[in-house]
Parts: sequence; structure tokens; C-alpha cells
Amino acid sequence: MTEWLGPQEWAAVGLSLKVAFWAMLGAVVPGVLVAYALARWDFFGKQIVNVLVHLPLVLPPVATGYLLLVTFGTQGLIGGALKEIGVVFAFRWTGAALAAAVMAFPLLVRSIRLSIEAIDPKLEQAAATLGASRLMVFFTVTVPLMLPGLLAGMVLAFAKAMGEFGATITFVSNIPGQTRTLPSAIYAFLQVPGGETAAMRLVVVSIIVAAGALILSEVLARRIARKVGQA
Amino acid sequence: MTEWLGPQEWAAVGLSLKVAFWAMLGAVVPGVLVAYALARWDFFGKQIVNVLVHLPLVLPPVATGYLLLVTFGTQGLIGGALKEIGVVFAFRWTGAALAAAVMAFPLLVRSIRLSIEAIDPKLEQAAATLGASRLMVFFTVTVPLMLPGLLAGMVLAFAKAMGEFGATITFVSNIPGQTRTLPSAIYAFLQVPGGETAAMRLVVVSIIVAAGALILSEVLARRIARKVGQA
Amino acid sequence: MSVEVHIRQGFRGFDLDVRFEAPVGLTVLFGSSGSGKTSVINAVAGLSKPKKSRVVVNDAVLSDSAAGVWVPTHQRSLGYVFQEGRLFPHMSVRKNLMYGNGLAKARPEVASFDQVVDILGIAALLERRPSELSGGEKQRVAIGRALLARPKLILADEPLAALDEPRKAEILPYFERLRDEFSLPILYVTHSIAEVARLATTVVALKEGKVDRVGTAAEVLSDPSFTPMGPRAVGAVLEAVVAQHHEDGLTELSANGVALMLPEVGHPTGHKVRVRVAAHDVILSREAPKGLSALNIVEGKVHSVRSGGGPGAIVSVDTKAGRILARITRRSAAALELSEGVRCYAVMKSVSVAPQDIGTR
Amino acid sequence: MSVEVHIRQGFRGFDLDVRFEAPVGLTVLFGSSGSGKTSVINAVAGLSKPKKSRVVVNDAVLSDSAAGVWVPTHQRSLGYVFQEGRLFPHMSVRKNLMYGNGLAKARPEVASFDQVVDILGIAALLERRPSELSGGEKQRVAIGRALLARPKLILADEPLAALDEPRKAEILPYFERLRDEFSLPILYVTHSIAEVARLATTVVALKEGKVDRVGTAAEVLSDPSFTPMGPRAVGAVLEAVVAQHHEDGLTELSANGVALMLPEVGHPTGHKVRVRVAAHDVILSREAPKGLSALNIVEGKVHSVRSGGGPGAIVSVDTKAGRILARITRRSAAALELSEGVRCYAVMKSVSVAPQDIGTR
Amino acid sequence: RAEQISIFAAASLQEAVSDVISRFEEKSGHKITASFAGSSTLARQVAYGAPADVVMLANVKWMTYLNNKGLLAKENINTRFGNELALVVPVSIAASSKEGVVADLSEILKSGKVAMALVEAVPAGIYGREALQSLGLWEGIRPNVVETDNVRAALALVALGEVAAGIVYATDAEVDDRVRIAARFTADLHSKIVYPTAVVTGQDRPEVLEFMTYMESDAAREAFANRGFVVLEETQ
Ligand SMILES: Nc1ncnc2c1ncn2[C@@H]1O[C@H](COP(=O)(O)OP(=O)(O)OP(=O)(O)O)[C@@H](O)[C@H]1O
Ligand SMILES: Nc1ncnc2c1ncn2[C@@H]1O[C@H](COP(=O)(O)OP(=O)(O)OP(=O)(O)O)[C@@H](O)[C@H]1O
Ligand SMILES: [Mg+2]
Ligand SMILES: [Mg+2]
Repeated sequence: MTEWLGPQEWAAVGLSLKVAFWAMLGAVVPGVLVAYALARWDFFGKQIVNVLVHLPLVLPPVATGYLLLVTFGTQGLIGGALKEIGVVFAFRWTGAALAAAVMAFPLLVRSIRLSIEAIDPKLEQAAATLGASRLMVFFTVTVPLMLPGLLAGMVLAFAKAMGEFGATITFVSNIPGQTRTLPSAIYAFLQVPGGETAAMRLVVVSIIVAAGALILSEVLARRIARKVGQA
Repeated sequence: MTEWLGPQEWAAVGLSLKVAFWAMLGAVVPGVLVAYALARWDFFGKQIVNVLVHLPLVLPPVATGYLLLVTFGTQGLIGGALKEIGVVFAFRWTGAALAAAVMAFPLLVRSIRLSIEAIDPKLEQAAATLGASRLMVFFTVTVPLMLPGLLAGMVLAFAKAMGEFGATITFVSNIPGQTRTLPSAIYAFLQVPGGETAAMRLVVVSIIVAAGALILSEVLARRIARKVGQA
Repeated sequence: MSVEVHIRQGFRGFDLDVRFEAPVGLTVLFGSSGSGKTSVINAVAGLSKPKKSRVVVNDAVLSDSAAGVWVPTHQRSLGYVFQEGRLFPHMSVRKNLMYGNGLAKARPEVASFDQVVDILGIAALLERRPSELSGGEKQRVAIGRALLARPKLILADEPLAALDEPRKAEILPYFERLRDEFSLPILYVTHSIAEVARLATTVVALKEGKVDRVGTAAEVLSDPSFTPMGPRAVGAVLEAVVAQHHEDGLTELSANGVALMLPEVGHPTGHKVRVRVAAHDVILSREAPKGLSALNIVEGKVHSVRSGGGPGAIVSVDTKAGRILARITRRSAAALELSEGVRCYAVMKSVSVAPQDIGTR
Repeated sequence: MSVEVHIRQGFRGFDLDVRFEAPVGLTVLFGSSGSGKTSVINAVAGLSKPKKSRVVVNDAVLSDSAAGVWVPTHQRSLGYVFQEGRLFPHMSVRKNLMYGNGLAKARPEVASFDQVVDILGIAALLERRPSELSGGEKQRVAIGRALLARPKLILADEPLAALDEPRKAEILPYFERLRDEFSLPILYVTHSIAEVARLATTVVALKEGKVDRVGTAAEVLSDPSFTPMGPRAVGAVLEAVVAQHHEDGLTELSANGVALMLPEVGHPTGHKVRVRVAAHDVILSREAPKGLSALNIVEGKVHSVRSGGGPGAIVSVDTKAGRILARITRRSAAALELSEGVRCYAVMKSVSVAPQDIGTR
Repeated sequence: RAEQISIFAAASLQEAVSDVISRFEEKSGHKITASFAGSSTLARQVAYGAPADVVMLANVKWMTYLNNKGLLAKENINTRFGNELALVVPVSIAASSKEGVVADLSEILKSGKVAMALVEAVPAGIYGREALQSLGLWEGIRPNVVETDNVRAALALVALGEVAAGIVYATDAEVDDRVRIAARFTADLHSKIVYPTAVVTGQDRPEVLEFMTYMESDAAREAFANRGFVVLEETQ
């Protein structure tokens, strides 16, 4: 097995896992907040937020990567400011995670939003009559009941982050051990005549990792469903 | 306005709309079926189907495009057979739609599945006691109640189809008027020195189209929510 | 036998093992909260698939686990009024009502749309969504939906629980009609003695998942040792025919020749009716009482005196009209020297025979 | 005044305009299905924000649209038993019960966990999920959850509707205790006359979104012209004290010196109680009846005879124990020549005063 | 008669080929559709039956791949155009070395990251790596190299100032005024950079051959030269 993939490939696998994991995790909190706002509030500019959230889906990844580069690069508007406080995304695995998170964001938000919209507000009302403040209601009723959507969203986000290529390579390029994720490696192999076999090996690795994550998520989903009593 | 974009760009906009529309529409029926099966049935190989559905998300688009080319190309396994009966995807806009549909499929399935899982089976039981067969229950109770997820999934699918690039260009290339969608056009401009402005123009067009689709979907969603009585 | 039910099923910490047969008519499932009533009905509806089950309705085998028979729910021709409404949230009240109706064109109607809307008083609600209804309104729509499904078997799980008395009084006769005119088998869950007395042909009492007792309404209600319904439930059920409608609004019934006066009974002369006389509404007297406002005084002979642990005693008196039960204090029983064989008079106020307690039979 | 409510709100085709004040105690909201009871309670809870509202409970202004006051729901210190349960599906019964309790540590408990579990009989269900409960079990958990939230105001929307009689009889006294011992203001929706008679300090009758009538339970119940509760609801409410517990299980009450015998009443000697005597349970006689099994015979003078459209008449008789209502037939009224000022005897069986109808006051 | 011709060309040739096409269309009256994408993509598509008459790739290996599959009409392969590699730096960085002096390279490269196309997979990256290897600089620079999926992305990194320098085709470098050519790599440092053109087997229709002939014309050469390409004298 160790011989089946070279050390570089193993590094890519590890990096992809790391990037996907943190992308997923990093997107969760803002994802939940945005989804909640979109599902439950009416505010000025709601549609603009909605469009912004979906943008990474609509634009070709290269464009998103380019926009990320312009904003979060060391010379970029936000990137420059962040650099001052020591946060650098450019050409780091953190940047790959950022790119993956941005690309996965619409998927996460949509899933969570769907779940929030499916929650019966009457249950939240019941919690309020029992003395729960808005925040308390959110954490004790809304969040547990939106777990199916959260989980689905996280699975999508993780999968998307595992497969993200265009935005990542444009934003943080392809530095072995740093930003060379599985998709970059696969892409590189596909650029060379006869590289298909090597690429397919990595494709298989991707599939195995994804299958593992998916099965884990299904197990969790079952548990949640049993908890919420629909199973 | 007509001068703002050249005829080639207008063609790309039109093509993208056509491709995204048909990709979305074509994916709906299989999406609903797969989502229903995943949500409600336990069958052998369920996890395999689940992994397959998510595959286009996990793999770099180029790899998906390559796999599509290998299977649905005129020389491909399925493509060859389909060619016999006169259905050709390769290097046609239909192929672009197929690629977009495949790429959007996981998003569609997940959304619909979430909505199906949120439906109280007790309502379906009630319909059965009133004499509705499984199929009838599905169409009169399950489908209307899963509309929020269906709509969300279709929005995601449309958006994704508008933005799909990697798999499309790999599968059906970038033929003006045939398979040159907005993302391909944006990519083409980004390949040309000084093409950023032209690319940005197309990005803006993409955003406008997407915003239109999103706002339309929100209006529909509100109507559905009012119908289902949660609003 | 119109209904035969045998169900064995296990939940976490709860075993259901229920077996009963009931003749044509309305069978009340009775029992305390959590005794398994809804579980039985669900199994009859085919909504749960018990380990073991045999359900036969009017000679049609709906399920028989031994023979491998399992008719799916939608082919059982049901009208199920659920304990919790279960209206379709995405349909208007009208569409909810018509849902089953449209699916069962082949079967005869048991009620027309207009009739149902009228009886249930939901005409003003037809275009609303279920989310815009009050609790009782939802319940009424649920009843209507079940009735309009042209059922061949009605399952009703506390259908009137959320309704006010006048509304109940309007709907109850309708279940009588279903039972009598349409000869529909009905399984009916209720906690209300008035409903049991009025509607039940057979009472199946459940206790912790087992059948505690099966019998006719008269048997079960007149059994002083059967207490799960509370002491107020005990009473005799007399068979009578409508003899005459008096001008002052009273109706004279004849129970085996004994005249009983009741407030207007809405049935024609000659119609057979059941009259429940609650034991706690009967006063006994050794001498023929005079100058009382009570109109119905029947002579009889004490059949038995039973006293429980409390201060009360149930005295059964055999009269020409049938056996009448009286719930009196032990003190009075002693004072009147009531014992087996003693002659006495049973005093029943005409109005104490509540209208709900008059059923057709 | 313990509760002051003024609400004006409009739905599609339904206008709510309700204004009432109620003294310390339990206020029953009464009215037919769809009359606006739940809407009023929701507004009091702050779950709906009416166009116009003023809600004051025990001098605390919960909302006053004129003054721009709006206390959010979670700060109103409520215990709301919803009409439809609304248990948290993702929590065990235990967690459901303790939800509000944990959030309101600062306020005094009105019931301990063990007490509530015991009274409601839900000890065996604590580790279950709501989806594994029967209808009545859900309802009981919902009651427990509200009680454990250490409320300062209880809102209960048909809390006992899904329960069997024995279970109701176990829970009812608990609401009495909340009313009396804890002096908690309670808004209580019910369709049950027994519950009204037993619990209500004040009755607010709603009709199509407006207040139809407000009064004490005694006033409203003893008003023969007030029919929305059905004819069986009419009856007198007598004030009495527990005089003596007899050995044979009877309890002697003294109503202004008149002895009334009842089956065992669970209150100590000297305790003040309310006794409801339903009009249809009273027999009148011109002469002192003898040899009857009925223990309670009270002399009095006819105050009025009212006959409605039907065969019945309500006779009010002023006795030393208070005014007693009797529902008799017009025929009997004529036969006995009952008219204003005539002396007569009211015969009440001891047991006809149902235990549910004895409330503490 | 106006005929349809379909050309699959490497993305980096987009402008030059477009110029040639419009001139050819004007002259011949034929209609040409050109699809631009990465060489690997195009080659694979042709291998799987793409409706291409002419392919122009930026990568000899992929052309060989097609040829080996017998997909090219052998008599119609030619290589007329080439390119040069250049080291570019952001204009914002003050000139520390004169153009054409490669010796100072290491100095520039020390100051930060160097953007290149994928050095194992994409031709520009491969050429660049070869050049650096020839110069003996590769091992030292390797850790600083950031790889992009195509040359244009590498150029963009330089243009935005995200990297200190980039190695790109001279054709790209000359047009973007946010970058400055710091050095040119002489042709002997790497494999020859050429853009082979070929007709797909079976597509050698008269109008296609007419186009191939036009590609040899002065007009075509001029078009390529205008875009900065090297015009080779001999077909190889
Ligand atoms: N899905 C389930 N899982 C576990 N236990 C269950 C489930 N459904 C019902 N039970 C238990 O089975 C018993 C019978 O429930 P059922 O709903 O039949 O009672 P019921 O007689 O209808 O009571 P009620 O009058 O309160 O509605 C109860 O103790 C209940 O807790
Ligand atoms: N969201 C709503 N939209 C429109 N109408 C509503 C809405 N909620 C309630 N109503 C209407 O308002 C009226 C009062 O409803 P409410 O729930 O207060 O009745 P209720 O007295 O509690 O009745 P019940 O005893 O049946 O529960 C009803 O006619 C109902 O249909
Ligand atoms: Mg039940
Ligand atoms: Mg209500």
C-alpha cells in the first residue's frame, strides 16, 4: 500500500484531508449564522447576501480564485490587513482551506437553511414560554433540530473541499506539501500523456476517503434521526 | 447594452442559460428518485449509490470531465451505444448540459433528501388510510411537502450549472456557439493578456443572471412556505 | 362477528397482546392513557405491522400473519380519525376533506360533502389552510375527511375530545347513523362515559396492553365491579320503544310495558331505543313516593346489594322494565333495610336520563 | 385584580376583541371551538403580537401597546400547557420536564420533580422520546414541563382533554393547590363543566372572538339562561365547611347550618369547600319525603320558575343552605303547583354531588 | 463555396490564431470555429472523437500522443511557430538587473517566490524547469517555486505582486503592463518551444488543406510575429 502511492502522493492525501477538514469546520459557524439569518430574518440587503453566498457556485472556480487572490492575497485588500496581524493565506495550506471553504459555503448554507426552515417555530415558541431567551432557544432547540441539515451541509462541504481545484490552484497555487492537494495532483497527472493511470490511482484514493466520510456521516445521521424521533 | 457584449459573448450567455436550464431540469427527475431512495429505503448497495452521487463533488472537475469523455464520448462505452440510437453528447451543448447536470447532481439530491427526511411520515400514513397508493401518496403528499428542498436543490443546480467549467471544457471542449458557456468564455478571456476586463464583464453578467434566478426562487419559496403554512 | 382482532406487538417496555371479537356495530376501545388503544387501531389500519396479527372485518381478512395475508393500508377502505389531526398542511380544508373521496369513487358514499360540512360546522373554513385553524376546527376537519373517504371501516381515536358539549351533541348522532343506517363497523376510542353509553355496541376495555374485559355496553356499564371508568359510569341500560310524543315536549317510552317519561326523543313512535340510567341518578324508596317532581317511578325487587370499600353501595333492582342499578350510600341501604328480595321503588327523574344517553339500537 | 387582559387582533375572517379582568384565582376561558380561547392565551403569553394589547398579571404589566410596553415571552415567567403538546422531539421526557426548570433557578418551585412525576404517573417514561409516547402521555409530560418551569402565571389550554377520568381525578386537585396554596394566577381553557365547576374562580365565556359573559363560577353556572355549556351545566354552587367525617365513609358538610352528606371529602374538619349541585340532580317535593334513599333533603321556598322552550323548567329554591336550582319537567312543575313563594323540599342524593364538583375555596 | 472548418488550438495561441482566422475567413470565405483549451484537454478530446479538423498544440508530447494513435494525417504536421521563455517581475519592483542578463537571476529569485506553470506537467513549467536546471539554479529555487495550472495564472501572480518573479512565455509577458521582463532565457537552455499544427486523420478536405497552406503564408507569420511569437524558418 505504501508503495502504491509515492511519498508525494501520500503528502497530498494528508494535505487534502487537513484542508477539507478545516475548510468544513471553518465554514460551519459563519454558515450557520448566515443560514439562520436567511431563513428567519427579513433584513435590508438580504437578497444581496443570498447572491453573495451563491457566487462561488455561479462563477467559474478560476474567477473565484482570482477574486480571492485579489482580496486575500498579500497585496490584497483584506489579505494585506490580515498580514499585519500575522495571518497569511497566500501560498499556505490555510489559503487552500479558505478557498475550499468559500467554494463549499453555498452548499453548507443551503442545507442548514433548509433544515432551519423545516423546524416548527411552535417548538421555539414553546421554549420561549419556558423562559429560554432567543440565544438559549437557538442553542437548545434550533441547533439540535437543524442537525440533519448541518450534517448534510458538512458532508457536502467536506466532499466539495476534497474536490476543489480551480479556485485553490489559482489562489494558492500548487506547492508540494503546502498547497498540493489531491485534485492538484490529479490535474497534474492528467496534463501528461499516459498520466491517466497515476491519476486514476489518486481518484481511487479520493473516492475511498470520500466514502469513509460519507459512511461516517450516514451513521451520524441515523443517530440524529433516532434522536429526533423520525426513525 | 448590446454593445457592451459582443455577439460571441451574447451567444455564451444564451448558451449558458440553455445549458443550466436543461441541466437543472434533466437532473430533477433522477434527483428526486435517488433522493427518495436514499431517504426512505434501505437497500443493498445504498452506500455505493450514495458515494457515486457525491463523486462529482469529490473529484476535481477535470477528472469528472475525463470520466465523462471516456464513458459518454462517441468512442465511450455508453456514448457509443447512445450514438447508435442517435443520441450524441460529445461536443454538443447537450453534453455541456450533461456535464453540468452530473456536477450539480449531488447538490440536488442532498437538498431533496433533506426535505424528504423532514416530512412527517405520519402524514403519508394518513394519506394511505384515505386510500392513496404508494405512488399516489408520493405525488400528492411527499412531492408537495418536499418542494422547499426541491426548489433549493434546483437553485443550487442551476447556479452550479451556470458556473460549471472544468468538467464541461474537458468533456465537450470550448466550441463557440456550441459548448462555449459563460465560464468557458471567462476562462478564454483570462488566457489572453489583458483579458481581465472582458472576463469581469462576463462575471458581472453571470452574477446578474444568478441573482435573477435566486430572487425568482426566493419568491417561489415564499409562496411554497405560505402554502405549507409555515410562513 | 363483524370485527375480529388479534394483535401481538412489543415496544420498548410495553407489550401489546390484544384479542377480541365484536359483533356488528360500534366497538369502543376503552382504557387509561397508555393502555394501548391507539396501538390497536394502528395495527387494524395496517399502519404498524405487528409480530402477530389477525384482523378480520365483515368477513374480509385484512391481515393474518399465520396465513401471510397483509392487505396494505390503502386497500383497507378506512376512515381513520387520528388522535392528532394529521391534516395535510399543503392543502386547503376543502382539499383535505375531498382527498380520500376522490380516491374511492367506486365505493358508496356514507356522507355527502354538504352534509359533512353542515354537521361539522366548517363551511366558513373551507378555503383555509390547516395552520389557520383552531384545535377543535382541525379535529372537525379530520372527522370530515375520514367520513368522506367512503370508508367500509371507521377508526376514530378520541374524535370528539377537543370539542365543546354543544358541538359534540351535534356530531354524536352522526356516528349513530353510521352505525345503524350504514351498518359500518366502527372502532372508537373514547374516555367519555356518555359516548360509551350512547354509541357502544361492544366495549373492549384495555389495561396495560391486554384486554381487561369485553362485553356489550349494557353489561360493562352495569357491572358495579368494573371501575376503570370511574364510579359515575355505572348504570343500567334499558331497552325501550318510543310509545308516544306528548304535547308538553315529553316523550313516553315503553320499556316492556313500563312507561318512562323523557324529554323529547327525536325518533318516531315505534322506534326502538336504548336508555341509560346512571346508577347515581336513581333514588330508592320503600314506599311509593308521592308528590315528587320525578316522573318515573318503577316498582321492583332488590336483586342484590353490593357495597364496595367506600361509603356507597350498588343496589340492583329487578323491575318489569329491566334491571335498574342504584348507587346509594351504605347508610341509606341500612336505613331502608334493603336486602335481596325486598320490594322497593326506583325513582328516576325524567331529565336525569340525559339525551346523550339515549341511543338508537 | 390579578389578571387584566385586553386584546384586539384580526385574522382573516376572524376578529378578536377581548377585554376582561379577573380576580386572584383560576380563570376559565370557555367557549365553543373557534371562539378565540387559544388566541387569547397566546397573546397573554406574548406569542402573538396583537394590534392592541394590554396584559397585566399581579400588577406586572406584561404588555401595553398604548404605553409601548412589551415583555418578551421568555421573561413572562410562564408555564404554558399547549393544546397540542409541543414536546421537544430531540429530548428525553426527563429533559423536556427539566427544560424550563433549569432556566429559572431564581424563582421558587411550585412543584418538585418527584412530585410532578408522581402525580402525572410518568415515572416509567422518563427516558423515552416524545415519539414513543401515547397521546395522553404526551399531554401529561406537557403539563409537567409547564409546572416545573417555576411559573408565576400558568396558561393551560385544555390540559386534561386527552386523559381518562381516573387520571383527571388525580391531576385536578393539583391545579387546586396551585390556585390556593401557591396563589398562582391561572388561565385555563376547558370544555368540561366538571372542571369549570371545580376549578374556576372566574369564568370568561367567549363567543366569536368577543367576551360573552364574565362572572364567578357560581354565577355563570347557576344562570339558567346561560346555555353554551349545555343544559347539564346548570347547577347551584353552595359554600360549605367540612363539619364531620363519619365512620361509614360519609362526610358531613355544613352549609350555613344545613347538614349535607357527601362521600368522603379529603379535607379536614373546618375546611371551606364549594359544592356544586347540578340542577338536573335535584328532585323537588311539596311534602317532606320519607323513606327515600336520598340523604339530603332541604326545605326552601321557590324563588322563581323559569321554563324554556323545551319540556323542562328550572326552579330556583331559596334554602338556608343557599339558592338551589332544580331542573324538572314543566309537567311536574304544574303537577306540584310550584310557583314563586311556594314552600317545597329539595331532594339531593348525597352521591349525586360528584367528587369532581367539590372544590376547595 | 463556404465550408466549415473546426480548429482546436492551445489556449495560449488564442489571439494569434484568432487573427489568422479572421484574415483567412475574409480571404477564403470559409467559416472557422476555434476552440481554445489546454493542450492536454484538446489532445484527449481529439483522441475521443472530437470534431476537429486542425489541432494546434503547445505541447509536442501531446502531438506525439495523437500521432502515435494514428489520429493525425502525417503529411500535414508542421511546426512553424515557437516561443521564448522570460523571467518577469512586477513593474513595481525596481529594476535590479538589466534585461537579458540571466546571471542575476539567482539574486531576483532569492527575494521571494517564483511562479511557474506546473513544472512536471504543463509545457511552460517544464521548459522553465529545464532552463533553471541548465543554469544550475533549480535545486536552490525549487522550494520557492509556486506552480499554477497554466502560464496565465503564473503571470497573474506576478502582475498582482504576489510573487517576486515568474517564468512565462515572452508572448504573455510583453502584453501585460503590470509586469516587466527581467530576463529572457536563451533557446539553448531548454527544449525547443514549438507549436505543432496538424490535420486530423480523414479531415484533409480541400478547405482544411487550404487553411494549412494559409498558415504558411506571410500573412499568418506576420500575425504570429505581431503577437510576439517566434517564427521558425523550417518545418520540423
Ligand atoms: N413508538 C413507540 N415506542 C415505544 N413505546 C411506544 C411507542 N408507541 C407507543 N408506545 C407505548 O405503548 C403504550 C401504548 O400506547 P398507545 O398510544 O397505544 O396508548 P393509548 O391507549 O392510545 O393511550 P392514550 O389514551 O394516552 O392515547 C404506551 O405506554 C406508549 O408509551
Ligand atoms: N393563523 C390563523 N390564521 C387565520 N385564522 C386563524 C389563525 N389562527 C386561528 N384562527 C382562527 O381564529 C379563530 C379562533 O381560533 P382559536 O385557536 O383561538 O380558537 P379556540 O377558541 O382555541 O378553539 P378550539 O377550542 O377549537 O381550540 C378560529 O376561527 C380560527 O380559525
Ligand atoms: Mg392514543
Ligand atoms: Mg384552541
